[in-house]
Amino acid sequence: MTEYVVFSLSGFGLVMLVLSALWITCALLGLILGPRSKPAAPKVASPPPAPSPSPVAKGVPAAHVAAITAAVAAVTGGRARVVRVLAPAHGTTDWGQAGRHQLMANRRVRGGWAPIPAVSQKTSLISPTGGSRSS
Amino acid sequence: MTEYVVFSLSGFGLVMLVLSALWITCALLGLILGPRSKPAAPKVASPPPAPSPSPVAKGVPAAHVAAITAAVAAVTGGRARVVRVLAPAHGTTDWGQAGRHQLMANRRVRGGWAPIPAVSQKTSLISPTGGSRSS
Amino acid sequence: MTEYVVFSLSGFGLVMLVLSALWITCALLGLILGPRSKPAAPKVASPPPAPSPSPVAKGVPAAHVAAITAAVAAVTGGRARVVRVLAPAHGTTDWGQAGRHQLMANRRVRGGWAPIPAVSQKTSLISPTGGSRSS
Amino acid sequence: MDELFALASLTGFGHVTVEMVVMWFVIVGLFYLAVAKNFEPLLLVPIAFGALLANLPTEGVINEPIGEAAGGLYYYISQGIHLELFPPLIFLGVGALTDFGPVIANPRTFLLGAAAQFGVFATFLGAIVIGFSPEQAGAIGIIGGADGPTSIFLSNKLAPELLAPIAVAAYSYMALVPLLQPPIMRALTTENERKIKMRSLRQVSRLEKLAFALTVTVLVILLVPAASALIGMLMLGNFIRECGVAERLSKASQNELINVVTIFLGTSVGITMTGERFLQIETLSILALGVVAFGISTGTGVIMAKVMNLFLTEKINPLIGSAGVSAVPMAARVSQVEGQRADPSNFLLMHAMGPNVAGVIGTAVVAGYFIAVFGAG
Amino acid sequence: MDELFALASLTGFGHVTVEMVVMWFVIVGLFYLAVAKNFEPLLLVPIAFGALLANLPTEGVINEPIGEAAGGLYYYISQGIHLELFPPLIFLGVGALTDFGPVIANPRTFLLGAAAQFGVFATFLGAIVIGFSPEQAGAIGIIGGADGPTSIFLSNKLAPELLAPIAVAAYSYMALVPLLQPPIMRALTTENERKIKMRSLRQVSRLEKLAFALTVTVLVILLVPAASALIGMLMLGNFIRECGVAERLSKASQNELINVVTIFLGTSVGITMTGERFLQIETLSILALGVVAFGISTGTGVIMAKVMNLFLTEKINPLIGSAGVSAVPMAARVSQVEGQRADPSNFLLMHAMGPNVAGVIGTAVVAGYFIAVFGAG
Amino acid sequence: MDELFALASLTGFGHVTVEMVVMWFVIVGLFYLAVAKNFEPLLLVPIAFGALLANLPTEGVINEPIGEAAGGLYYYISQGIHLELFPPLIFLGVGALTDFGPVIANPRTFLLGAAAQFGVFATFLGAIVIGFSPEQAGAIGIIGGADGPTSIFLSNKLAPELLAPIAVAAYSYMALVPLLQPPIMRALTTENERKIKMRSLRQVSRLEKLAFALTVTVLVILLVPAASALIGMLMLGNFIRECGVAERLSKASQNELINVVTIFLGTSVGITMTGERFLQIETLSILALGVVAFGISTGTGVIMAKVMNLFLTEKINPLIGSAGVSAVPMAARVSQVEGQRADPSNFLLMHAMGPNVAGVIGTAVVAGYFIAVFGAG
Ligand code: NA
Ligand code: NA
Ligand code: NA
Repeated sequence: MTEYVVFSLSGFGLVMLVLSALWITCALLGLILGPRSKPAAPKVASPPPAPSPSPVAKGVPAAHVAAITAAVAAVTGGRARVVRVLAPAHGTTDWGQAGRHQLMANRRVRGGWAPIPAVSQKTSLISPTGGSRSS
Repeated sequence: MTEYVVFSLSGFGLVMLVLSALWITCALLGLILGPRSKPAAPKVASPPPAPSPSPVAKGVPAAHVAAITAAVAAVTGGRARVVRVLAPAHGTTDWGQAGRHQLMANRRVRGGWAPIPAVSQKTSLISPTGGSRSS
Repeated sequence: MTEYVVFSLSGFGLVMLVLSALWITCALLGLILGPRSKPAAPKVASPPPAPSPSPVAKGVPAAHVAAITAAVAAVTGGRARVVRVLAPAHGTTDWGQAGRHQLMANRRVRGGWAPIPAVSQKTSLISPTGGSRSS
Repeated sequence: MDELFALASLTGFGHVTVEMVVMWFVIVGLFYLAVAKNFEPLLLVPIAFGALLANLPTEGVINEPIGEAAGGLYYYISQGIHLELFPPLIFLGVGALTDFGPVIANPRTFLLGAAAQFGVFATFLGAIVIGFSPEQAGAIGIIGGADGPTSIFLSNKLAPELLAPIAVAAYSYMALVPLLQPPIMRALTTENERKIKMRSLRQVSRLEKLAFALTVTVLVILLVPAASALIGMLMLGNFIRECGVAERLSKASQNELINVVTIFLGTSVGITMTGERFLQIETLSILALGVVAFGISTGTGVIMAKVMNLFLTEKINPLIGSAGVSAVPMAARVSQVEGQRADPSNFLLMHAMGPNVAGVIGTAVVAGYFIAVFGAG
Repeated sequence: MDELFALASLTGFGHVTVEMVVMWFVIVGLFYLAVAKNFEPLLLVPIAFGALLANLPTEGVINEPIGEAAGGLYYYISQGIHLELFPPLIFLGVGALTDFGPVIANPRTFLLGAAAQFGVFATFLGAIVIGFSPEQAGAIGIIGGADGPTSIFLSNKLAPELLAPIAVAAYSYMALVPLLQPPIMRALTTENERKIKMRSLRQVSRLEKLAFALTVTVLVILLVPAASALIGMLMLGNFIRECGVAERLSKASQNELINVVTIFLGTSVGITMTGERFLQIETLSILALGVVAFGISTGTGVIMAKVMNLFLTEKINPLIGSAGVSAVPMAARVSQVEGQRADPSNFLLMHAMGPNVAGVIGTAVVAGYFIAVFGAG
Repeated sequence: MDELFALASLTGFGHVTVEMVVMWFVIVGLFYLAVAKNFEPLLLVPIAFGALLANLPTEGVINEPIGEAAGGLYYYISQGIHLELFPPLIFLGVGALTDFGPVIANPRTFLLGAAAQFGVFATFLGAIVIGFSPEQAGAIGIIGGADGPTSIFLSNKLAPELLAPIAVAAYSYMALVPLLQPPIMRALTTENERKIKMRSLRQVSRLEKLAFALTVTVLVILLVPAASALIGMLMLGNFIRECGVAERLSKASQNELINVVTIFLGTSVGITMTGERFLQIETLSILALGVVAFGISTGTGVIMAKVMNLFLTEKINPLIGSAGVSAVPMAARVSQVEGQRADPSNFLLMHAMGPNVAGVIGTAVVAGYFIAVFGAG
């Protein structure tokens, strides 16, 4: 029995060792490849994608706009523009949001060595009013 | 030769037996799990999905609206709303319709133990007129 | 060494022979199955799909309209109509266009023995103005 | 000059046989039916292309491995037929694509799906009379079930030498359903019978559909164990479809899996269509017997409906009996069209889907019966 | 009469055993958990259906090939388990679906993922005490890692006779995470600890993610070579995902490949669930040990976070420690829910994803350790 | 202490060799080319990752099966290369992705696709002179055809020991086409020649495209039977694409099938890139010969266009001749860019697609010739 205890402790030590090695390596990677300066003020966590109160996209989270825009862009080759997405401004639980964000993260298209660019809300707005765009 | 005739009749008997057994089992299943009361009046058959003469969706069958709505919902995570699908109110043969219904039946998303809920036509209307929506 | 030179020349001859055979066969196929009359005047090459200066679809190449229309048609079973696709009339390099055209060529749906029909621009227009459609 | 001669000997012209050239015309005919006439193109296009490869002096396509050298591509791919993998996998996709709701809502139509198997046995007897072996006769008869994967499965097991003509007959006749069935249906029914309206089907709950899938699996495997692979996979696909919590798997079954397997299945069938095998008087017999099988199955389906009407208060329109031969969903559409021809306000489509999907199960049961009796021997 | 008797002997009723009938109820229970309770349905539905086929008198589904005759469909498909192909292929898809950003942004959480493996070893010892062989004990312990493919991979290698109960336990308990973990988490933490807010994670560049994938591959393979297949495929999938220039391959890994393999993997696991094997006292022991493993792993993850807080200036909310058992992403969601229960303005989800994905690597390392020690012997 | 020593002996550090470490740098270079420079990433990413696994002390990834114990994952997956399954399957997808319209509309461009194979033979002779065996020389020469799957197919057949460097060279140089070709094209043409405008291509009907697919299949297999597998699958894919009645199968070929096979093909190629094999002077020779092959092929394509212009009334812009090396569609784009550099109103893209796709057929023919002569011996 003692041998199995020793074996188990060795094994657990190995796991701790391997994952500690990964911790250290990741920390080093972060120093070399990560953002130059550490974020100045330790901001307290806020809901991850934080749908900023944009004046026009009320009720339609930016990430959804991004998804729709991306879908349209995929079809039109980047030429057409989504001008309107209408949605009731109701709320959902964070559960659903988390799940969907995760799903969308899997779909995102990337380019270049830079970090994933946040989809600019300005280039792909979705105004709830019909005539505003042509003005 | 006689043996082959006997063999064939046995075989046909087996098929009749097996499928009769399925008939009986299905009937029992229907009694146990099916709708509580038998439909009151034996309604005469009408075209399966019966696009009811909704005031607004003229020319756009409800099932298509459902499909479009589902597609939009899949992208937007249920937040956005389809407000307009324009279609000429022409007719097609039932052939095409049947085929498409069948196809769509394969795509339908379900939830809960309940029967497939009919897509509410109210939440996803498609008006044939351009300006009516903003009013 | 000579044998390898002979071998190489034989091989190159074989390739020339096989592809010449294909040339001749294709030419014959073209005579039998191709368009009846040779194109009258030897037109000088112009950009392949030549987005004709349609009055309404400015900035939205016809092929993109076709793609969007096809996508909508696939969902709606051919009943709904795309009435508007808005796009800024900016230019891109021909590189991108070529790539996208190629991609879309892979997606095109065909019917009948006839050559691929050009998507009619009239049935699927995309006007850049909001109110014009209902007029 | 020697070089030229050596070059020429490398070409395949020396291996072209008369049979091959004849087959080229057969193949062009198949392509024509598939592409221009839209005869089950998803299967006939790969079959015909496979047949083209089988009737050219290819190297590295069909040959068996010798020692260390690899075999041809289709030596490996067609193991999916020899090892009986492709037909059950196709059935997995078919199950995920099929809604058994109509037969659950109106389970009496199971009898129609059963009756339409009579043609299989009649043709079996006919093939015996003509001189085919019992194994071959069974594989030929099953054409009358109008079920491609089942035909391929059974014929690979009982009479692999007839695989190609049986597959071609099965898929061609499935495409011919709109031509073959109506005359028989009209001959066996009266105007009044064709005008019978049936009350619309009740809704079927998800729970019922799931219970159905499990029940069919259990019952059929208990009664006809040799049908296990086909019925098991059919119902696995259907359960995945109907459970509503495995959408990913359902889509994979309905699309990627069935499409890729269809390409491989079709070309593997075609690759067996060599001239020596296909250009036989047997092939003509099989094609003839196949039509007979289809015809009888159509007829017995209709007759069974009429017989049932003798006992039922709520009458069945006998036009839906013919849909028991499966050929989903074409046979059901034929019922619909014929029904509307008699009375434009009559909608039989969903009713006909009942015997239609029941016929798939019926044919699998028959295949199991043949395998149980002849497969072991 | 003889005919009738012959017919009856063709049916499978004679081969139904008591064990089979008992298993039918077990299977209905599994279907209920999967479909009505949404317990990991993507795996449990195929497992339960495979178990159904295993507990019916099928022919041509499971049997081995005899001479020229082909084996059953699942004889061939389940080679994907025996030859250890399916779990690494699933890991390819998992890698393409996983964003390792959270653990890269906060690599301290690697320690939480490591600590949560303690339950594996504790359960290993428990299983030894109960009387399982060391190989079996290792395969049982790994249930505590909450990683389905890894459990299947290890158990096929060390204790194939226990594959079915281990897989069922692994997937069932993964689904039970929202019930099993919260009481333990609350018991081990104070109200104040649960209210700790963590600063939001920094952005991680693509280059970092790619370097991470390669680093993990190299380091883990160097340290634990026996984990190569799992970690290699996991990181191949992740590199394809993150490189941004192989979108086609990323989508294929995330969808077609993983979905089709999941169907085959699940049914192949189910097919081993015969009554004789499953209806053993051992199965109950395994289910019991599995719960213990889950519980201990949850606890040690939380405790490790508390220990780390003794040394760190920037405190960790110990609720994210429990996410180290993997069960991606459910365990992370449990952390989020428990965090909000203590303070509705606290968002722990992304922080908990760190130990969550670290736990996947941790469990693969443990599996490699067991294989290295017991796999050769 | 003993325990620690035992633990250390379980790690893989003891098996790291100098060659492995050198290869890590090579691999980082490949990843850089693939991801940052976008060099054929769909192939180079899997190849490089496979190479990484090959140059780590893995267990259970590459090893052969021993007795009952399963082999490593890639022992099984790479059978798809050894048994010559993957390249034809890739060609099935390539056929479904390729529009042969341009070469059908202007079949004279077949000659350009043929001429661009000259580099293959020139390089073959060069490799013989350097000291490679004829089999190896053929496999090296084919790099000049700029066709990845064909290169892999041929090299597996004639010189499997050179598979990795040949595949790497083939895919790297395909990506380098925009750098390698323009200087040669400009050196061999006059300003006036580069300004030649060609009249726009006529429309090609569906029937023509179908007849073309069948004709190419029949003619090429008759003339070069050893090219059957590649040409057969290429044209099967193309027929499925163009027939318009098998959209399901076309999409499956263009997406799921080719994507999944590409992952497996790439990693299987990479897995052969062990340090001992790759870090040879031969590899440098192959890389050098590959550039030469590309250059000569580019040149002979251009020259053939100039030769044809001596006889034709309707002149060909010689810039499209270089597109005969395939590398679809990059070489055609280079022609387009160079044409516009001479005259911005000149659009050569679709014209260059003619020799481009003809070059695919041409290279397959050359591969067949090599196989016919050396494959049997
Ligand atoms: Na049938
Ligand atoms: Na874990
Ligand atoms: Na080429």
